[in-house]
Amino acid sequence: MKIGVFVCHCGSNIAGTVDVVQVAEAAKSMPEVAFAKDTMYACSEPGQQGIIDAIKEMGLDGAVVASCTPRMHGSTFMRTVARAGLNPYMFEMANIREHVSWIGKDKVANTRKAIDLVRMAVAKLAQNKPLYSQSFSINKRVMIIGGGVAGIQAALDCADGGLQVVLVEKTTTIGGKMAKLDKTFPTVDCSSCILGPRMVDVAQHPNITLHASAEVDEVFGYVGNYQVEVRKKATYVNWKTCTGCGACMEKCPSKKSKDPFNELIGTTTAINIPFPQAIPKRASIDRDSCIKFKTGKCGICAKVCPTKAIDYDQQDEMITEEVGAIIAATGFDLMDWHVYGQYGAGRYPDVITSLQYERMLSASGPTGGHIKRPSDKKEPKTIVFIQCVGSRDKSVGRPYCTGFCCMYTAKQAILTKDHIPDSESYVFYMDIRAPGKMYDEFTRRAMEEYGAKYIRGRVSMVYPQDGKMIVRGVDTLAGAQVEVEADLVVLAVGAEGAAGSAQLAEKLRISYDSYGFFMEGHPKLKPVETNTAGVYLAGCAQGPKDIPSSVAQGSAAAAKVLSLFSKDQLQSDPQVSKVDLKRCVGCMKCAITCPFGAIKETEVRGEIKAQVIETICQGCGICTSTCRQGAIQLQNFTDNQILAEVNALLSSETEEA
Amino acid sequence: MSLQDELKAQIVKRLPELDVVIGWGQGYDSLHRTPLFITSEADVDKLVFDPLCVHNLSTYLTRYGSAKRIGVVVKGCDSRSVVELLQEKLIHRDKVMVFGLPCEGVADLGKVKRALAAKDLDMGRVRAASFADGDLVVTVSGQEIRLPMAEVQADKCGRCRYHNAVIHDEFAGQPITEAAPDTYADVAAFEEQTLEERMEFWREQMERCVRCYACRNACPLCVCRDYCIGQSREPNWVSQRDGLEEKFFFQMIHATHLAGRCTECGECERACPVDIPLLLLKRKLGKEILELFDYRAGTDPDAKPPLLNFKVQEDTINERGW
Amino acid sequence: MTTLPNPYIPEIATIIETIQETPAIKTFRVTLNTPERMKSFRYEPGQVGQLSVFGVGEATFVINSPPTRMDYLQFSVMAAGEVTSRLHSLKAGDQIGVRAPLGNAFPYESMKGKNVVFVGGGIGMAPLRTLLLFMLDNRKDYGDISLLYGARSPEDMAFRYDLPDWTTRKDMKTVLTIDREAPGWEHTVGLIPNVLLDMNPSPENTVAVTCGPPIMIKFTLQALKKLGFPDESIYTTLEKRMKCGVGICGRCNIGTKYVCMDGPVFTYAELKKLPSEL
Amino acid sequence: MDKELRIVGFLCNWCSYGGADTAGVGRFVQPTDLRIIRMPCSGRIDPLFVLKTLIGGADGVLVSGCHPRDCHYAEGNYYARRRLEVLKRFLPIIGIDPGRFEYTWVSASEGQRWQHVVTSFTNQIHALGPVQRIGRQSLAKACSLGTVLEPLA
Amino acid sequence: MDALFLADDKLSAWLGELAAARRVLVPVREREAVVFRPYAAGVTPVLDRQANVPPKASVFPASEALMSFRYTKNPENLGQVAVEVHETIDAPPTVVFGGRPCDARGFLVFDRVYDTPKIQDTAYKKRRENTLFVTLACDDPQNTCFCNSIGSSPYDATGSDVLLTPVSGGYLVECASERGKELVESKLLSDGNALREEAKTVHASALSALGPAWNPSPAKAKLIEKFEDMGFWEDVSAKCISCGACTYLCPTCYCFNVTDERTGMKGERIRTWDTCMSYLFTLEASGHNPRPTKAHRLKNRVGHKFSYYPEIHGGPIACCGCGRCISLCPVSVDIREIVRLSIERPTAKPENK
Repeated sequence: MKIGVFVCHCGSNIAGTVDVVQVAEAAKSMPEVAFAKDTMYACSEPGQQGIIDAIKEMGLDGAVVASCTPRMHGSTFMRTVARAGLNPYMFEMANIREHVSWIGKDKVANTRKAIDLVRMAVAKLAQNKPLYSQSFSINKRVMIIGGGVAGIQAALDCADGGLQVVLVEKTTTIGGKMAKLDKTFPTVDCSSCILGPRMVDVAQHPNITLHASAEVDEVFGYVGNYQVEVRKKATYVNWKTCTGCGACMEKCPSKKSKDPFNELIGTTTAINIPFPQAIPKRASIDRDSCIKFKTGKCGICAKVCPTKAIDYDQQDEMITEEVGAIIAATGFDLMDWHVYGQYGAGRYPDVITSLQYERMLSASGPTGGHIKRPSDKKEPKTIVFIQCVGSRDKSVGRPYCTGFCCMYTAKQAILTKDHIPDSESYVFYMDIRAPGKMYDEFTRRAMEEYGAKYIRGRVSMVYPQDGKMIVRGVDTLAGAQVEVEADLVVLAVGAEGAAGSAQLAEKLRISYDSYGFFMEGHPKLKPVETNTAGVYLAGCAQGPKDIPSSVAQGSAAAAKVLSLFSKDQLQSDPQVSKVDLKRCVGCMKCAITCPFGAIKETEVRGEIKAQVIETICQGCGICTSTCRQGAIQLQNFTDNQILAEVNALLSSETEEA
Repeated sequence: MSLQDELKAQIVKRLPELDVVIGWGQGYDSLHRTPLFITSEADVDKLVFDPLCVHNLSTYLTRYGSAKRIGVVVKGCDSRSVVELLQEKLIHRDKVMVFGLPCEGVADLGKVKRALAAKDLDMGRVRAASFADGDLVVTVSGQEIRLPMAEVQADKCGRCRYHNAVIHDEFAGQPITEAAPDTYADVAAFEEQTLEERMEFWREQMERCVRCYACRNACPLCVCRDYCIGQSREPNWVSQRDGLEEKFFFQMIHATHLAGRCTECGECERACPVDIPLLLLKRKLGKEILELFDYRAGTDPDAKPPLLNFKVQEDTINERGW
Repeated sequence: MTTLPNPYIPEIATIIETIQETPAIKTFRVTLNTPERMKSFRYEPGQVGQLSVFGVGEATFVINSPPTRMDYLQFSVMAAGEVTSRLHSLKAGDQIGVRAPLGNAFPYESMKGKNVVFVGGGIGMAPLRTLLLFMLDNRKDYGDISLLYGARSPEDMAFRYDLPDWTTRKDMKTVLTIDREAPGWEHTVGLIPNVLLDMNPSPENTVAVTCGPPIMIKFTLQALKKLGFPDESIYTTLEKRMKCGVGICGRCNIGTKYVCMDGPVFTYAELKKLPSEL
Repeated sequence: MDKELRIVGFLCNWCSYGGADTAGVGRFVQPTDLRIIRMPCSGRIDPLFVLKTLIGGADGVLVSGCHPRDCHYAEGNYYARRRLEVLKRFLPIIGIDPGRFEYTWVSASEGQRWQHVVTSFTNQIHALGPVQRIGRQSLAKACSLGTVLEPLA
Repeated sequence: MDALFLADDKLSAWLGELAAARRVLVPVREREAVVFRPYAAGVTPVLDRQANVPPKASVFPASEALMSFRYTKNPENLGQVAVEVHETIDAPPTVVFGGRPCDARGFLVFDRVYDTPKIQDTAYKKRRENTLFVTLACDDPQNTCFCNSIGSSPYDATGSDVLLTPVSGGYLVECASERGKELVESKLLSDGNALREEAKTVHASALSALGPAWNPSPAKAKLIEKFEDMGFWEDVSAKCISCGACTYLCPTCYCFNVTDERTGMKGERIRTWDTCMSYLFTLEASGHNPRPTKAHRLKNRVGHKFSYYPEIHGGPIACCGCGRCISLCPVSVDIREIVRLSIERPTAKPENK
């Protein structure tokens, strides 16, 4: 093998503290090195041309560039080497800038270190093999999991971009949390007025297939070629024939059913359509409250249904959707605020969550848009809002800021004044976080125009007394204890990843944090990507965010999918693991540790062997270090390549001696 | 009915379902037993079980094609290897029939050799051996020597928690109820030496290694065997030279590859023709794995082994932040 | 007491030319670095040599250029293991080690005056090439010469530079075959044993020399038997993993026969007597 | 500092290698003993690499990966953590000071932390001095040739 | 030639004399193993039992450089690399002291292969020439010993240069070769002719302790006959665990492996002991293996020793009867039994070849 070594001065960045000429000279005596030279700027056009010329003239088989970090210019030089006609993987880099010249002033020691790093790179390169990508075709359908505003946005953008979209929604209607909101900050426009048409667009879009009341059961495959098993949960209503007329709801004798859409502050019928604008507008039966299911008698809905859509024997149905990419937009849930025993932990009916309050404010809500406190249905006059319930509170394991509570609390204070002009609102807050367009102005308006009394401090306890809720807290600005006699207490409860998000993350083979939020590919540069190719994130599933941000992410994820699908074929990264079938004993421990499900069992002449699905393999090499026979080797980081580096380093000492 | 007869009856009963039953038979002299491969009822008569049945026969289980139905006779310690192999799916439960035994302890022929050498006698010349009243009685060079079992018992038996086969389809004899605690006192005693002394110890031990790989091949869990990275060029972890570094590094391969899997049956050490105390390396790993993960290999076929598993927050690993 | 040279020390040779015969086969033409040794180097067709890539190891290959053409020694290498793949990366000017000649040879003396049928498949053509070229260079010593050379596809056919001569010479008959039809292929299509039966060579005063992949050998031997060739008149060469090449290290024996010393050339009659451990 | 010692670092590409880069970009001066080998993930690090390196004569080995939960490959560092912890505890039995091997987590943003890690580890190795090698015959060995080695107590 | 006498108390002095000019390898005890180590003052040789590891390495080291090589670049054109090789032979003058007759006779098996009119293994030959054997006759053989059955005896001096026989108060010292003479030229040795009779008694009692000899020579034909009888080989190899203890500890097993080791621009070609019991021994690069199972491999080991070797070399069996392959086998595979069975058991004819 003939290796060329190119030692970069990087102006004085390297040459200032490393004797690059000596490094190049030392490289000349290294095994396999047929050419070695220092160069002013290896990455510059003349620098790269010099590498190309040397490869061609000297008939080199590979190149080592000793310069900056491969994280900076690794791919640059791989392209250079490829331009010279070599396989791009016949290249190694010695990082003598970030790891040498910039961190030490002793030129002698630096030079010695640079020589070692070059020796190691040369030894590794001598073990390199050309690697080739595989092309594979992609299925240009996208699945979006979660029909909240982020998922809706992503679905519409993808569908408008010409993609076939499969939208999977856990509940019986899309709309998500936004559908429950009355108004939205900072414009105080009607939530359903802006969301409703988008929901209708989803229903009507020819490119969108909507599976409501459905959940992802299993995910197989890899980028471009996923197979997703979707469980369509039984609704006991045949949605093909149901017209959403509502006749069943009118006649249903079980009127005290839990109403999750209304956050349990109202009740609904056992057979119901969650809200009038629901998409799809189809009825479903809540088994737990349905008399037919509980006693076997009733069946009124079946009798009244004009289209005979009721089917008490309906079973869950499994369907398989084949898609090329997945956007997870599963949103959030409120954290379980009952850990706050000092706020009543659910014992007092007049301590409610902000989302419950939101339903109360809504004209389509259970109170018809009238604020009535749950205990006695009276209109409250003094309302206390407590912020940061489950946000920025290490004591309950919620150190992060949910971020949008300050804004909706201000909105609710404003709306309260609109609804009940003679009311007084108190807001206990820690800090006002309003860093958005028109946001801070909005909170100011709540205080200044609407007279909401903001008290900076935490509430220590809430307890009932004489029909009032006593809210005891501290005003840290005044440095005094405060007590407010409230008629209603509204808790701004923090968000966490939606229930089941951890299980979904595992199915998607993406990581998630302990709050159930999915991990993005990079906190700054890959905010909607994940480390699993072909899986993207949008909305609160990735972390708490407000509506505009969720919508932006929905669009961003859609753009990522559209760009992924702009090609007909994908190229796989060839730095994947490869099985030496002769050495493999089929113990499949590699598959146990593979975080991506990229290794499957296969039978070769009657023996079990491991097989790497190259398009799924991400190149981490956990399998390689798990395999005791050394049968599965991560290409470009094989045992022999790493051992070559180790040996080159350790033997350099003995050679010098 | 004696335990041995009960076992024989069980094998006779089950033999028609099986291709072979692996037990112990008489070896080349009165002190040695040897693996016995029973394929017919006539073979069953050759079966022996006594404290000289030292071999862990489960090492043969992975050497048959998956189509064969194998019976294997196991002591408590041996049975843990079977469990481990099942757990790792290297054998299939429906292809293996386990004849479990209770075991009060086996003899360590190294100790017998030493005890006889102390009397200027050579174990290689023993003409007769039997057990009586807890003694191993041997006739050698015309003398009859009584060796109390307590003195010549294998070390592993003195700290045995699993006298009875932990997995079995048939069990002969009465289960033994007591179980000894294992405090890893041997490891602790060794580690009272300085680091220099410890390395010097291994230097002296490894000097006589001949790289015969008996340790590896006797090991029921060393399933790579023909494709051991100790002998390959791709990957090329270690050269074929007989230097101390090479020989010792092979033991590092052996030990680390058994981490979290080794049941400390001691076959590596017993098989070594030059008496290198290899079990010590595995005991050290076993001790640390027990402390870290409260895990004993080969006790639960459904357990997920600690090194193929993790917790997001480890209870026992003190994150090294510095 | 005589002292013989150290049998393990290779002579250093320089690659003067490489030829990529097929995607998997590369040919090396080498000369020994000591000119006098190159001059005095003697071997017989069928003998093998061990090539060394120092630091990687040694592997055995037949010398497939004939002793009548001593400009260089030619070896053709099929990439399979560590040494062969490393050899493939070598270029003209690189130096390697050569231990040769080793093993026995084709009995070219006793073949004199006879007709010779060569049946080669794939890389198995290499040992045949030596004997064929040797015979062509001593053409008058031998009777009719015919060659059947087959490969899976046109791309897998080695020694393509020889083919124009072999297919046009008047003093030999050459049939080239590939397993399946391929565009642009103007020669025969069919499996070697079948084509051989079609060629129908007479066993009369004829020896057959065959080499190739095991499955081809098996059916070619059957075909030759069908054609009436006696076991003693069929020659083939065996391949085994070798290390020392001089009958010591103990891995290439089949019972009492050491392929490195007693082979690689065997008659079918000898082969039949060997225990089945190929 | 006295004569350089042989210290080898195995760093995951995504976090710690980047962290070392960040330290370089920030010009955070570090001792020069360390030689870094880039790995895709700490989960790629077979404990045998560490043993090979130490037995082969390195005076110290440092492994660094992404912080738990931050692994680029989701789980690599979790496996690494268990394997490397077991390895660290194993070292004393073969006569190698466990302080010669450390594993830690440094993210790509933690340049300063990387500087601290390298400096502390280098100091730690210098305090321990050159590693003893099994392959090197000790003087004691030559003198004691033939003495009977007593079995383990 | 006269017999000499070495008193027990003069043993170490004599070893000291011998060690002055040569490397003297003596059996010493390490834990429960006896191995050969260079003699130095204060070392107590273990002479009352057979060593676990025979002194094979004295002439045939477990690993040695067959040669060294070095690459050099043309400074004018770094891509032009020349290589040179150098013979490397390490053959220090050596005395193997206290081995048994079987240990010394092992090399006779080597000689017929390593030093022939056609091929000479240079390093082996050199070391063979430089190594002398002061052998100790066995007075009480072990259960696994069978030298009497392969045409030898506990006091066979063939292959040895000096034979010691334990007698009361010391050893009878007899020169067994021309080369042995220089070793017995010591003032520490006195006239021992009077003890010849006692030595003969020792020899006779040792021989009788071995029990009746059996004749392995029919195995030569029988093993060939059983080549295709894989049922037989599967049966006798069932307990084999395919390790190399039998072959590595065998004084007559001479197979080896050759591998290259390179560091930087130089390296060595290493010859190491190899074992035909390993799957890797005959594994070809293509993945094909002519001896794929342990049955095939055990067949080769037994066949080589008791059939092929005697066939090629005109009679002698490649076994010295030391019994180490039995006593040190982790599972007590007994080669005596296999050879006997090969003779006694009828050969199953394969249905079709």
